[in-house]
Amino acid sequence: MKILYFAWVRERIGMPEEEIALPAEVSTPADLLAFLSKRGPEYESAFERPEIIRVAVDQTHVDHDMPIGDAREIALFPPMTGG
Amino acid sequence: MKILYFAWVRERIGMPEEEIALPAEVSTPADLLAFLSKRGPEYESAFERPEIIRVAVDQTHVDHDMPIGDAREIALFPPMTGG
Amino acid sequence: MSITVRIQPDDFDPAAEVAQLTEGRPEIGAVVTFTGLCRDEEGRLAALELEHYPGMAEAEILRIAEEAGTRWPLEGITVIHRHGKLAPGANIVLVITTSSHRTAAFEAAEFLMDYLKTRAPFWKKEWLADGTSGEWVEARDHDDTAAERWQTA
Amino acid sequence: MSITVRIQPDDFDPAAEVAQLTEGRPEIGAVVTFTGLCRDEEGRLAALELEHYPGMAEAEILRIAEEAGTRWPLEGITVIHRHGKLAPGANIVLVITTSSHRTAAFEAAEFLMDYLKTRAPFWKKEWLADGTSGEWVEARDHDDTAAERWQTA
Repeated sequence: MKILYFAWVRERIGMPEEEIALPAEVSTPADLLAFLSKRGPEYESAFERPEIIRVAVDQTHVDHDMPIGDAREIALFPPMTGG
Repeated sequence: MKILYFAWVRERIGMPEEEIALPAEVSTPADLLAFLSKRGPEYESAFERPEIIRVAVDQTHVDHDMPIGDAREIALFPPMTGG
Repeated sequence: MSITVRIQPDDFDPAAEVAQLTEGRPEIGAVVTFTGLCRDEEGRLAALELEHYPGMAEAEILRIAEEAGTRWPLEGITVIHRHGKLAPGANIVLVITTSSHRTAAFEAAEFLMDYLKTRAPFWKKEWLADGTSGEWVEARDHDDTAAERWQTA
Repeated sequence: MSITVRIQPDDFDPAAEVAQLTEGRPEIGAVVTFTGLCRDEEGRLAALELEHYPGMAEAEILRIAEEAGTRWPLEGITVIHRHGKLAPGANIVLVITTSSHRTAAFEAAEFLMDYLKTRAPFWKKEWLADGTSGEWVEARDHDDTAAERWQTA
């Protein structure tokens, strides 16, 4: 699965995207955030407040408890500040 | 007193302004409209629905029951449609 | 806050007016413009003729702009209203508001337009596509209702 | 209704974009533009750097614009959002709405801005006047509240 990071999530993790093989038990964004947080201190720091992280599955906003399904890409980022 | 007319009030009366000596009993716009309506059929037609006529005394909107005082000019016109 | 009010027969250039309000003003974060155009009413109209009350038109728009300045934190207001005979597609009115924040700029521009419609001494007469003069445009209740929403108790 | 959405590093020209939406369209009576500018925050900022999610940014703004088109009788919508490092005074975002009637144009422009602020995947980072990179701008509760007012039951 292609995982993308933006803004300070990207800065804390230290890269804009990566390919990660997700275990079968990761079926929602909440699962994904918990799984990634265990990959190391940079991930732990990026996702220390998982509730504020916004998630887009295949470029569409989703809630943390939605099924990921057979997504091509998942993006994780802070609340948006455009406009 | 200088009296000004605009839009269809001007068209019905047939002139944009005139000087009229107002009798002492004309002390409000309501009095003025009643007084003018008696000057002829063109005035009667212009002020047949006095309640919709707007009044400005010295270029400031006023209600029909406000005192005219020692105004320099009074304008009578239909509801505005600018913008 | 700077206020510019102009009543003129000539066309206006919104970009030039925005530049006038914003250049060298890095505290401005939001610019809202409203441009009102002459419609052809599905081909029915050849022109709108705008009559106004010289002197009072400027004074009343200035009063409305000053009122907006007391209600919202604005950096600048520009209002330009044309008069005379205007063809479909022509500019009629321009309102520009600038502020640090977008909500103030939006609300003030709407307020200005609502009050211009109901308090500025302008009247529109229709000229028809067949060359004859048509009716004076009637004031719409909708505009009074729009203006009333800004009234405070 | 025509919708134009562009995400670009380059500046935009509001007058040219308005002309694009209005020329030869005599049914349009109202044009509202919103321009968002980079503020200097009282001299504190040298620049704002705008990061975005390519692909999703365009798609999300298009979804927001289509939603606006279902809610209001609009003739056209243009949204242009810049990215990259922008100096104080620079344009950041442009929203234009056109309609027969002013209320639709105003409300749709406000709706578009409220949703752009809270749903379009852009992030702003501050660059300070001393040349160092500052903080990422934090989302404001105020913007969420502004967006929520458009939600229907």
